Amino acid sequence: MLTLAGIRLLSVRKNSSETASVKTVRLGGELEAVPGQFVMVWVPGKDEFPMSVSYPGSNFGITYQVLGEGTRALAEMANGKKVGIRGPYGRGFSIKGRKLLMIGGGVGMAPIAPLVDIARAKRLSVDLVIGAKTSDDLLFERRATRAGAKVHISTDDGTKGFKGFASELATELLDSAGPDHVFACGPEKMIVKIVAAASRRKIPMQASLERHMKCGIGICDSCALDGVHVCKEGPVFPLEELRKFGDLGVTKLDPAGRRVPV
Amino acid sequence: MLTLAGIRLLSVRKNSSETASVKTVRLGGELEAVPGQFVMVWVPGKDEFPMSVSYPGSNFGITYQVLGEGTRALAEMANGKKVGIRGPYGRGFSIKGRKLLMIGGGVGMAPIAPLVDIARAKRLSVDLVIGAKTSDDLLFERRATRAGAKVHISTDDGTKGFKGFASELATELLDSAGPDHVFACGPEKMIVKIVAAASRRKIPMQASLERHMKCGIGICDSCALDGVHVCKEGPVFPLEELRKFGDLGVTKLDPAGRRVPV
Amino acid sequence: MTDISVEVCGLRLRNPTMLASGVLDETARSMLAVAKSGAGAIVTKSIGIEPRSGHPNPSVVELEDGLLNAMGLPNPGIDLFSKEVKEARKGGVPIIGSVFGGTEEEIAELAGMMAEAGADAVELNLSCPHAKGYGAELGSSPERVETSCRLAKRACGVPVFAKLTPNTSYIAELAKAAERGGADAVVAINTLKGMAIDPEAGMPILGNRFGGLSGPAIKPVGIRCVYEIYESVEIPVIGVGGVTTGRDAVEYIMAGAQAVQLGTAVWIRGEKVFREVCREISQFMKENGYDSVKEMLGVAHSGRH
Amino acid sequence: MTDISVEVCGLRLRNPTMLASGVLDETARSMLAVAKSGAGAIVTKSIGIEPRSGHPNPSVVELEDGLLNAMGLPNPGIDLFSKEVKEARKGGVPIIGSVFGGTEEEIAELAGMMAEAGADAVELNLSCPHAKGYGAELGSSPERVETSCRLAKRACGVPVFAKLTPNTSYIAELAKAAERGGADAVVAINTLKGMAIDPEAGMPILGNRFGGLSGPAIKPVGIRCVYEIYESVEIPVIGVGGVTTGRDAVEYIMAGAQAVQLGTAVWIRGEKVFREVCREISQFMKENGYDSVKEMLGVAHSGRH
Ligand SMILES: Cc1cc2nc3c(=O)[nH]c(=O)nc-3n(C[C@H](O)[C@H](O)[C@H](O)COP(=O)(O)OP(=O)(O)OC[C@H]3O[C@@H](n4cnc5c(N)ncnc54)[C@H](O)[C@@H]3O)c2cc1C
Ligand SMILES: Cc1cc2nc3c(=O)[nH]c(=O)nc-3n(C[C@H](O)[C@H](O)[C@H](O)COP(=O)(O)OP(=O)(O)OC[C@H]3O[C@@H](n4cnc5c(N)ncnc54)[C@H](O)[C@@H]3O)c2cc1C
Ligand SMILES: Cc1cc2nc3c(=O)[nH]c(=O)nc-3n(C[C@H](O)[C@H](O)[C@H](O)COP(=O)(O)O)c2cc1C
Ligand SMILES: Cc1cc2nc3c(=O)[nH]c(=O)nc-3n(C[C@H](O)[C@H](O)[C@H](O)COP(=O)(O)O)c2cc1C
Ligand code: FES
Ligand code: FES
Repeated sequence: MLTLAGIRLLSVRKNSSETASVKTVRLGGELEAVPGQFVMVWVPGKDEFPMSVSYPGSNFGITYQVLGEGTRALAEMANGKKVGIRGPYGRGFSIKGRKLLMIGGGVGMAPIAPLVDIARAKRLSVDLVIGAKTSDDLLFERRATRAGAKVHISTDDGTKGFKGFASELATELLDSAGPDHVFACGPEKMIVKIVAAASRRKIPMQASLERHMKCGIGICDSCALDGVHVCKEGPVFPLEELRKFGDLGVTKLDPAGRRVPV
Repeated sequence: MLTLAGIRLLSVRKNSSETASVKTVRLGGELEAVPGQFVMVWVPGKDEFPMSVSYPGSNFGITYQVLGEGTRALAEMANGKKVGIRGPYGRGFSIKGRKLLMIGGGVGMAPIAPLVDIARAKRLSVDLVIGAKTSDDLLFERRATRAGAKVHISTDDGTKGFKGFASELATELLDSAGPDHVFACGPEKMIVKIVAAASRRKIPMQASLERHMKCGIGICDSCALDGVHVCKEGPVFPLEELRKFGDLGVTKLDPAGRRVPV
Repeated sequence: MTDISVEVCGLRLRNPTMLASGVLDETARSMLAVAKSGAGAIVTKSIGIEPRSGHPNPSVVELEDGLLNAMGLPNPGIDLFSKEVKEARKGGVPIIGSVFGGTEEEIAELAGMMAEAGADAVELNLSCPHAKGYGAELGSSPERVETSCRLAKRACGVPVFAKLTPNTSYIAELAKAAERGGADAVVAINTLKGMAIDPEAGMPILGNRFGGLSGPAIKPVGIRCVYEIYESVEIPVIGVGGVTTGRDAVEYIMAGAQAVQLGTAVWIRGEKVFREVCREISQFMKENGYDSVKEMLGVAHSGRH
Repeated sequence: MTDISVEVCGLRLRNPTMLASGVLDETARSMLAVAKSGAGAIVTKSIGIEPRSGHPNPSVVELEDGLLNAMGLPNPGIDLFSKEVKEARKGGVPIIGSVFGGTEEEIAELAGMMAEAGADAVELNLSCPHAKGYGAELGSSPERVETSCRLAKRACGVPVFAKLTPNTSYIAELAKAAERGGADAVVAINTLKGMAIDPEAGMPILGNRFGGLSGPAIKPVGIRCVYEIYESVEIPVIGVGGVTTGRDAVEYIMAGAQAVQLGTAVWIRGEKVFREVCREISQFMKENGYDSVKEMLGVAHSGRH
């Protein structure tokens, strides 16, 4: 039957701040998703945009940086207001290995946090790098610590933990912690560096990528990366595929389909 | 997905004569149907009309009187030719009782024959009246005998068995054979008489009715009988319902929806 | 249960669901059965001057999400049908008599006769996509739609509804023409002109080759048409096309429909669909804080234009 | 495997399936991937003079049997896109450059530039139902369709296809206009204008409110259009609208289409749909004794008129 198979309107249960610019909204509804999978979030009358699922399952949630019109409108939604959700879409992280290194840069922690939860529930060893510009921006430190991950903090300005980029701290841990699988999400420049480091060491990895998404279902070509569609074949890709992308860290498409630098 | 959910083209396997004016066509295909249910038979480019299933299951078949353009075209179809089938539709006979009396008048034997088969497979006692104008027109006598029914023949002209209408022989058997359930298909006048006879004796019965059918799926109103749709709620009705029909044996609708005498 | 009664052109309906024209409405007894199963009003099969047997079978193709039909406007003619209208009225719900004709004058004459037979309103079928000479040709011309409505209004004293075709570039222009002609309401949409071919047979399935597509498949088109018409005319709109659930009905009402008609849904869910859709509408209203159907009317327009 | 190659307007296609315009065809790399997955030809996203971001999101609504989209013709503009066309040609299958514009002259100019960029043919999108000023207004006027084709033919030396809208009363008139204008083929159909409203939100879902309905839901309309056009013009017809299986493709071919395009099917079955549909076509041909696609062309017309 032709019904709105795609979209579900759910009520805001709790819309609370994680940091000065990042909020988490919990929605009254169940949505099973593999960490790394995303949903298209419709703020009725405003915009619709992709967001990783940061809390899968019942009372599921997303964690979002307040950036432009869409996320600002979402940030202002009081309890009971309705948000449209379609998804989950795409390929999420697939847990492999026994000694895991995970890296979440900025709001890139959104899909990494539930990944930590699941890996720890499976009693796997998790070294986690949480990266941010400054200590106030660190996301999900408590959640990950409680889950039993070895948390390593990195801030660009050194206000907490390692001073420098998360990719640098991650590279150190590739050697010192001896992980057998690496999982990363964050700024593309960070991912490019971790891909290089993991490649050199021949340690398998997976990373979640971002591209401008319109349809979210693999038909509009707006999220194309070297002929691959991040919304469908991704957003999580394994190292072999990450290494082949000529455009990774170099160019992406803007909403008109023009190539712009990443 | 919008596919032709309804229609299936099947090949003619065998299209052979039962009597001078009645043929059976077996179609290469499986169609499970309760005796009394019907299919809409499409002779491509010619017509589509309702026919009871006389052979349910694999290599299923229908038994038809060659009457007008549609059935004539069907009669001429050689092996390998394609016939469109949709269905089965409607409510068929539901076997009840242990000592059954069945009556098939003319091509009304089409749905009665498989009913005999099933009842006998269940080892129920079956008295069967096969009625026809003349002995050459008798249908499925051998099939029913083989199945183990007690076959009673009735011909209008007395060329075989009881001389007179099948309804008269049936009425006699209502008393002499002592059935606890009656099943009938045939000309409406015959059914009306059997309904009356069974009612007087308070013996439960079911009968299959005919009305002009266009859609076969309960939307076009062409088969309406007292606001009930023979294609959907019927064609088989139990005694309680048969007795209530004011139009039974009186009027029916022609293809334009005009009331005409039965 | 929440109050879901509505008033359309002075007709009081216990709920906003109507039986669409052409479905189980050729005989009074069938219409009485549908009234009993909960419809708020009944639109009759489209009736012409003369009896008509319709197109040769096959006249219906079942699709997974709709139907394709080419009944070809079978009907016993207005003289015989008048009796059915009279009897159908005993069901206690408004009977809306649908008529079709080849010319504006014929349509008007039929409208008059339908009103005389006792119809509470008349629906002009200006939109059958598959009966040659009827519907499509006349119904896609704004001038002829206007004239049909004007003459029909003159010929009868009951509300006149103009049922429009979606097989056009600008359905809103047809709606405006109907309004100019004095129609009391517009009904949108009739079926989309379509065809199905059976690959094995190598030919169109319908006896008439062409038919009309109905059911869930066409709902987005119907919603769009009602939405466009609502922004173009002042007279009420009645929505039809793929209404199968209470949510579908609400979608139409929010697009601007004062009531909805159900046709193919009777095939999909059976006659009980009227009662069920009404229950689903009430349920939706309760959950979303609406106290009357009117409160939902056209809400999808506000704040956007 | 049975030979399923076809020739359309001098273009040799290894099979009769093409990627429809607007689906995975904004970048050369994506088009190369689709060529690799088996499409017989590729139609590019519709390209305009200037870069365009398209309509605000949501731009797609998933329905159970189709999609409603209002992408709004996003594209990088012909200058930037020329490079993509050049690269896409390396896939070894014909690249058909789709263009849209607000005026006949603009369309012709774009056709010329598209041919210059290396497109093997040009498809004029005269039919986008939801981008204001583009498509619908121009595409539903036979005169403007004719002029667009005439000017485009003058501006380029490759075959010109006119893609027509089904949102009209008489698509065959548009096809005849295209033929008069010198188009080498017509493509039918683009999406049906539609809308979806979310009842809880009480508003249209698409950022642009209106969108285009595609997928299985519209197949009967597409088949009917191709069938009507085939009886009205001599030039080839290319069928599009809901083709999802080999049987769907055969249905279109029997209605009169020399080739078919697939859009929404890529969503339903993934990019592998091209290879699968081709296999299904071969299978059908084998079972039903057809040796070439041409033998099936238009068979649904014979013996009927
Ligand atoms: C798979 C995926 C998962 C994501 N997960 C998260 C997450 O968990 N948390 C989070 O904060 N952000 C996430 N993002 C990024 C998020 O989609 C954008 O930050 C958001 O769309 C900004 O919208 P806006 O309307 O507030 O800003 P705008 O003012 O519209 O845009 C601000 C910037 O956000 C980006 N952006 C805008 N729209 C889109 C879009 N449709 N697709 C991709 N990027 C866009 C662009 O870079 C743009 O310059 C994810 C993106 C992708 C592709
Ligand atoms: C539920 C049902 C089951 C039937 N089962 C059988 C069966 O098993 N064997 C059999 O021989 N006949 C059966 N019939 C009757 C059969 O449908 C008609 O005999 C057949 O349609 C005649 O078609 P025609 O084109 O040859 O004749 P036509 O020349 O078209 O008509 C001859 C007569 O057949 C009847 N008829 C024609 N079309 C229809 C129609 N669409 N629906 C109902 N009656 C029609 C009319 O009384 C008509 O006057 C059944 C009818 C119904 C309603
Ligand atoms: C079998 C059938 C017969 C129809 N006959 C008529 C008719 O006689 N007059 C008319 O105006 N519409 C007729 N229609 C169209 C319906 O009234 C309705 O406009 C259309 O089917 C869309 O609604 P739906 O999707 O709820 O069926 C018919 C539709 C069907 C399916
Ligand atoms: C997401 C999307 C984008 C489209 N963009 C275009 C376009 O740019 N130009 C065009 O001519 N048609 C466009 N179309 C229409 C398709 O090319 C095609 O005509 C229509 O979708 C019907 O085919 P389908 O049912 O196979 O999808 C688009 C369709 C979809 C679903
Ligand atoms: S967002 Fe449309 S293809 Fe990925
Ligand atoms: S045949 Fe159409 S309702 Fe029974």
